[in-house]
Amino acid sequence: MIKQERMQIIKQQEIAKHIFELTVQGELANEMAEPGQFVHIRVADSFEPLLRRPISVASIDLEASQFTMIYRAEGRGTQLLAEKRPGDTLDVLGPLGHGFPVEEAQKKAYLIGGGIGVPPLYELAKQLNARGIETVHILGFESKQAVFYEDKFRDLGDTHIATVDGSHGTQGFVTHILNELPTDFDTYYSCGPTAMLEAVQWAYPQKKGFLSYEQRMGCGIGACFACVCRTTKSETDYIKVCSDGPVFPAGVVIS
Amino acid sequence: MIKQERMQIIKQQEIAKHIFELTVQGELANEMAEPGQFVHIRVADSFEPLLRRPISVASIDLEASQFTMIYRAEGRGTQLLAEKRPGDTLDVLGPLGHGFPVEEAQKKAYLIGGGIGVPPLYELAKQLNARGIETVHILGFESKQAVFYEDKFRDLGDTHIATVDGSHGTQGFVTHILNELPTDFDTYYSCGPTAMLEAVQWAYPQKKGFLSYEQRMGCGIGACFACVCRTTKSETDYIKVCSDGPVFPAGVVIS
Amino acid sequence: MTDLTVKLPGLDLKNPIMPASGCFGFGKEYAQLYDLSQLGAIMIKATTVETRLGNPTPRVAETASGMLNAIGLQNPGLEKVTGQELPWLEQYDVPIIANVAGTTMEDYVEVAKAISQAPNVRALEINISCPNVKQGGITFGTDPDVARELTRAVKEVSSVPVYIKLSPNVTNIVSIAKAVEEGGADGITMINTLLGMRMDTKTGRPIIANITGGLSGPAIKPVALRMVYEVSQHTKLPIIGMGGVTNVDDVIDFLSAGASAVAVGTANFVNPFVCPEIIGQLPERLHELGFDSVEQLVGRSHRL
Amino acid sequence: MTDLTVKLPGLDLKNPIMPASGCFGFGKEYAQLYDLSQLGAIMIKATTVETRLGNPTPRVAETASGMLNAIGLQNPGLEKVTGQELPWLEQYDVPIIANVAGTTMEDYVEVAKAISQAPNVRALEINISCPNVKQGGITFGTDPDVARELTRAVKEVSSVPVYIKLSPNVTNIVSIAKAVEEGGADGITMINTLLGMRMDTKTGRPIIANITGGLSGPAIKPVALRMVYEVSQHTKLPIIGMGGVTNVDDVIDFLSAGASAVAVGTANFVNPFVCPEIIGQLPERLHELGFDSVEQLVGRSHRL
Ligand SMILES: Cc1cc2nc3c(=O)[nH]c(=O)nc-3n(C[C@H](O)[C@H](O)[C@H](O)COP(=O)(O)OP(=O)(O)OC[C@H]3O[C@@H](n4cnc5c(N)ncnc54)[C@H](O)[C@@H]3O)c2cc1C
Ligand SMILES: Cc1cc2nc3c(=O)[nH]c(=O)nc-3n(C[C@H](O)[C@H](O)[C@H](O)COP(=O)(O)OP(=O)(O)OC[C@H]3O[C@@H](n4cnc5c(N)ncnc54)[C@H](O)[C@@H]3O)c2cc1C
Ligand SMILES: Cc1cc2nc3c(=O)[nH]c(=O)nc-3n(C[C@H](O)[C@H](O)[C@H](O)COP(=O)(O)O)c2cc1C
Ligand SMILES: Cc1cc2nc3c(=O)[nH]c(=O)nc-3n(C[C@H](O)[C@H](O)[C@H](O)COP(=O)(O)O)c2cc1C
Ligand code: FES
Ligand code: FES
Repeated sequence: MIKQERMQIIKQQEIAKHIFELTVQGELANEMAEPGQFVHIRVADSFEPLLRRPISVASIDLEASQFTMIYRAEGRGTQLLAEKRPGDTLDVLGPLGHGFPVEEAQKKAYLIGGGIGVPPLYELAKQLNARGIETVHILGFESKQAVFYEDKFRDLGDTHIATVDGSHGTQGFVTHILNELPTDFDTYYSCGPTAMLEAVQWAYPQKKGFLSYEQRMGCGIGACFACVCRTTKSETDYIKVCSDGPVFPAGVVIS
Repeated sequence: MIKQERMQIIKQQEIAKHIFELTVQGELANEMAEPGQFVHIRVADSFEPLLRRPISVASIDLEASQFTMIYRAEGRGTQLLAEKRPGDTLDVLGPLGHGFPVEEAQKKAYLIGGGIGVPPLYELAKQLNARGIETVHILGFESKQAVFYEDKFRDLGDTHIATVDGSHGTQGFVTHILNELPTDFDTYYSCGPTAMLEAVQWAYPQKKGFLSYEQRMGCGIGACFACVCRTTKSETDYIKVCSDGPVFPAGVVIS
Repeated sequence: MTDLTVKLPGLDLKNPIMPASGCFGFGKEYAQLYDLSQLGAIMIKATTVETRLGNPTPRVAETASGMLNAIGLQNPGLEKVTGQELPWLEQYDVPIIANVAGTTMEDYVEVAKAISQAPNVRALEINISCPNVKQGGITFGTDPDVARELTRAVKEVSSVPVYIKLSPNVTNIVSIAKAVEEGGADGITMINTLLGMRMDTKTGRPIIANITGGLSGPAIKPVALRMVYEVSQHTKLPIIGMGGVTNVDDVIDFLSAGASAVAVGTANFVNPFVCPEIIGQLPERLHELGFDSVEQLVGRSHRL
Repeated sequence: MTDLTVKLPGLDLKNPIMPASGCFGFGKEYAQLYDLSQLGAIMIKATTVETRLGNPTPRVAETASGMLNAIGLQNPGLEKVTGQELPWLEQYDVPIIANVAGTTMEDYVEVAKAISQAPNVRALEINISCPNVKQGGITFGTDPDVARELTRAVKEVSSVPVYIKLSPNVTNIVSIAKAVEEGGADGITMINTLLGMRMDTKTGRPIIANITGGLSGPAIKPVALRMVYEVSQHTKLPIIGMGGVTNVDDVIDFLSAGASAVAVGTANFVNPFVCPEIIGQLPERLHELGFDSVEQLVGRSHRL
């Protein structure tokens, strides 16, 4: 069920350049189910900034009623978020949307992420591993300074890193790594910039894939029609990223 | 000279109901001269609230480059101000305006204050005492819970308290106390609600008096013509509370 | 007991609070969060004759204390709205105000005629003020003669009272209000959004794909309040006021300015529980201010 | 080297930044804080024939990301402005744009004629858009024919180029802009404030003694930007843009939308050093965005 709650901030730290890891606690965490869902955060009690910010859930700890997000402090809203400290409260609405279907993977899955699209793949990798699925992680970042969670992903499976400037791992994009890897997986999951999602879909037209999309949002719950994408399923309808997605099967979204 | 500075907050505490005492440090403090001047404070980096808030200087500590303000957390801006903690910085513009002329008192002065008009009288009392002037303090508050600085004023001279509900001191307004007191002073200084300033002027038409006024402000430095009052000095002109005042000799302001 | 009820043409409201059109879809999403029967009414998303896809994305952009939107009247079309959305809403004990939009006068008439027959639709809100479509919309709301004509035409076919939604993007809002009064309108809703724009500073490109969008949220409250104050002085029509309402004090201000009821738009995105929260706070706030009923407060500013 | 200079009719600007009229008095107060010669220009407070006392107080009220003002054109009158204020400003190496206001067309003509002869006045800004006076002001700015006439009359007597300051409180700002272009204007300044209102929630009374006031500050930036974008597409006149500018990126946005220079109003009250700060940051920001000069940026959004 969707809740709105003033959650307690448990931990906030910068884990890479401008990248923050934020853990919050509260009843809302108990509602979390699928990896790839997101929450809608009000970063200030002020009307400026006015709108909530959508941030994915990076890992869930049901026992402690906590979950963790990872975000880049870039614009005004995320910068204000980065100023919060343990003990402060945070106005969170969630969990929202439909996440990655873990039950779709058979044996081996590729998890392909770019930049701030990487975080939701971590909870996904945990849940897939818990179901006995082998996961391979192909993660792209701007540069070495922007890399995060490399070791955590390694603990869960094979992990390949690409950086645009070549300062760490393979130089280039995740697609450069994908070209070198076998195609012995049954399912892929991906989250990152739209251009990356497109490239990944092109690379594996025969595979079952699930992709997480981004759009600017108003309500975050499906009521305002801000976050729509055209879809291959209908000429006369849109799908909404916030409530129909953000995760869609490959081939559904026209971007 | 007027400065704009991000001052360091040294101390912030609630000293009476909704009444806060706030001490800040920085070079701007060294520019302070007259009691009764004020500073213009930006309470948030956000545009909401947008405008600065005028607050009087309650005491100055030149040696430590500090000054103290006392304010009531009432509206949105002052409530945000009350959330600030030692170590935070505060955007202060000041010192602004013309304060109480201490050199005008001869031997004995009455200092008459109401509510949040009381604070500037404290620095005034200190400076008058330093010049060997005897000061008598007549201070009005809503109720016992709202009383502050009573002991500090007592240390500097005779102090009389009135509360509207009679829960402390004389029941009623400062004027009830004034009626009982001798008129053996040469100068009076007053700050508080406009109705109180009017009553005080009526009570002592023969005495030299100085009154501190309030108006809603824009710029705080005399450029926007927001804070004007009609004056007995001219039919074709206004005086500005922010830059010509906030302190004016008795009889000058038409309120 | 504080009396929150409000009686308006066609509308017997439990309380004066309702979500504004376009900010609440057709109710389904918010129904996951609270019982819609608590609401005074619901203004549903604009309905047009045909299914509308609306504008390309991005459709929203944030501004200081506000937001721009250019949804472009996306909606499933008259048939689905009367066949699916409205029947679904019948499970709630709440009057529906149907927002009607179109490109031609005939469009408006067709939608108004059909949708006003739905059992839970108690009033129409004629959207002559949508700034985000190339044709129709705002053009009907900026010329008094056109507005009068359209009101007449819609009024003729509608089986429920007709409220006209005014655009703030005009020189003289009173003249438009008077024109729709002459045209036979039963009430006015106001204001729709102010036309605005935001750039991506890095590229210089407008952020909204439609280039301009409608400005809503707290930023526009002063403009909305001023217009409600003016219009309520110069027409006898009841007004449902809106524009930047986020809390119970904003509601008090709109009622004081002359609105009989108040709609909440953008604030639903910031706090999805804002409508029931305000409804819950109203009795105490009215009491504090010395009023026993909402109706006592209406137009208070004019009587001072 | 980044070139900040801007050439406009009558104005050879060091840089495109200037304080907006009414937010900077006649410069004396801000001269205590920094050297006014740094500024691109100064738009002085509106001047009328006679001394004006303006409106009663309160004259300002805060709103979400904005403020209302109803100063009511308080000013010392033509004689004192030309006799005292302008000569005082001569000590600074900065062009003055004199803001001209009045109640009748004759008033405007009289002030324009006299004030345009002051040696440091390089251009006039004709305020046909002040919302805070009962007569004159905005009435001249909402009717294209009246605006055209007034422009002609002022243009005839003025010995410096004439800029007309447009009101945003109109249905069609382009038609007003075109009218003043036909009337012979040399440029446009825009926008003045949006008409708004705020209540004291406790009492229901309007806070501003004048009841309504002009809304300015960040809240109105989206409206201002949209209007500059529209007008710059439909007239050839250079535009000095304003409305909610608080930082260097806001300046970039206005230039992109089609303004040739930018005025800063309300932001001076929030940060009295805002103008020199923006001027200091402009070269680096232009460089980051890949521009060598301010002029390259003007109208960038139209060329994408
Ligand atoms: C479903 C979903 C999940 C996301 N998960 C994450 C995450 O886990 N970590 C992370 O760092 N980022 C994530 N993002 C992107 C994140 O929402 C934006 O970076 C953030 O909203 C930018 O806000 P800002 O205040 O920094 O920028 P500003 O430029 O101040 O934002 C202005 C407005 O634009 C919107 N906006 C700007 N960029 C984006 C964007 N890329 N996507 C959607 N809206 C945007 C903002 O929400 C706001 O309304 C996610 C986005 C979506 C849609
Ligand atoms: C010269 C001067 C000195 C002052 N000194 C003190 C002091 O030492 N301690 C103290 O507690 N208060 C003082 N005040 C009053 C104080 O400025 C207001 O209480 C404060 O601005 C209210 O802000 P808010 O955010 O709480 O209220 P809000 O209602 O949010 O304020 C909204 C707007 O109205 C203005 N405003 C509201 N009330 C007043 C007021 N009484 N006077 C001027 N502007 C107002 C605010 O500045 C703001 O622009 C002084 C006022 C002036 C003019
Ligand atoms: C995302 C969005 C969509 C809207 N869609 C409609 C609409 O379909 N029909 C309509 O009449 N008004 C529409 N509006 C305008 C609102 O109903 C309301 O008039 C306006 O937003 C001002 O109120 P607010 O400031 O509370 O949002 C829309 C507003 C927003 C923000
Ligand atoms: C207090 C105040 C006084 C103003 N006085 C004038 C004036 O005398 N003449 C004028 O043309 N505009 C006047 N304006 C309007 C500004 O010049 C400017 O057009 C408007 O405030 C929008 O810019 P901003 O949002 O940067 O303030 C005034 C604005 C304010 C806030
Ligand atoms: S954000 Fe409102 S529908 Fe998706
Ligand atoms: S506040 Fe601007 S002149 Fe006093």
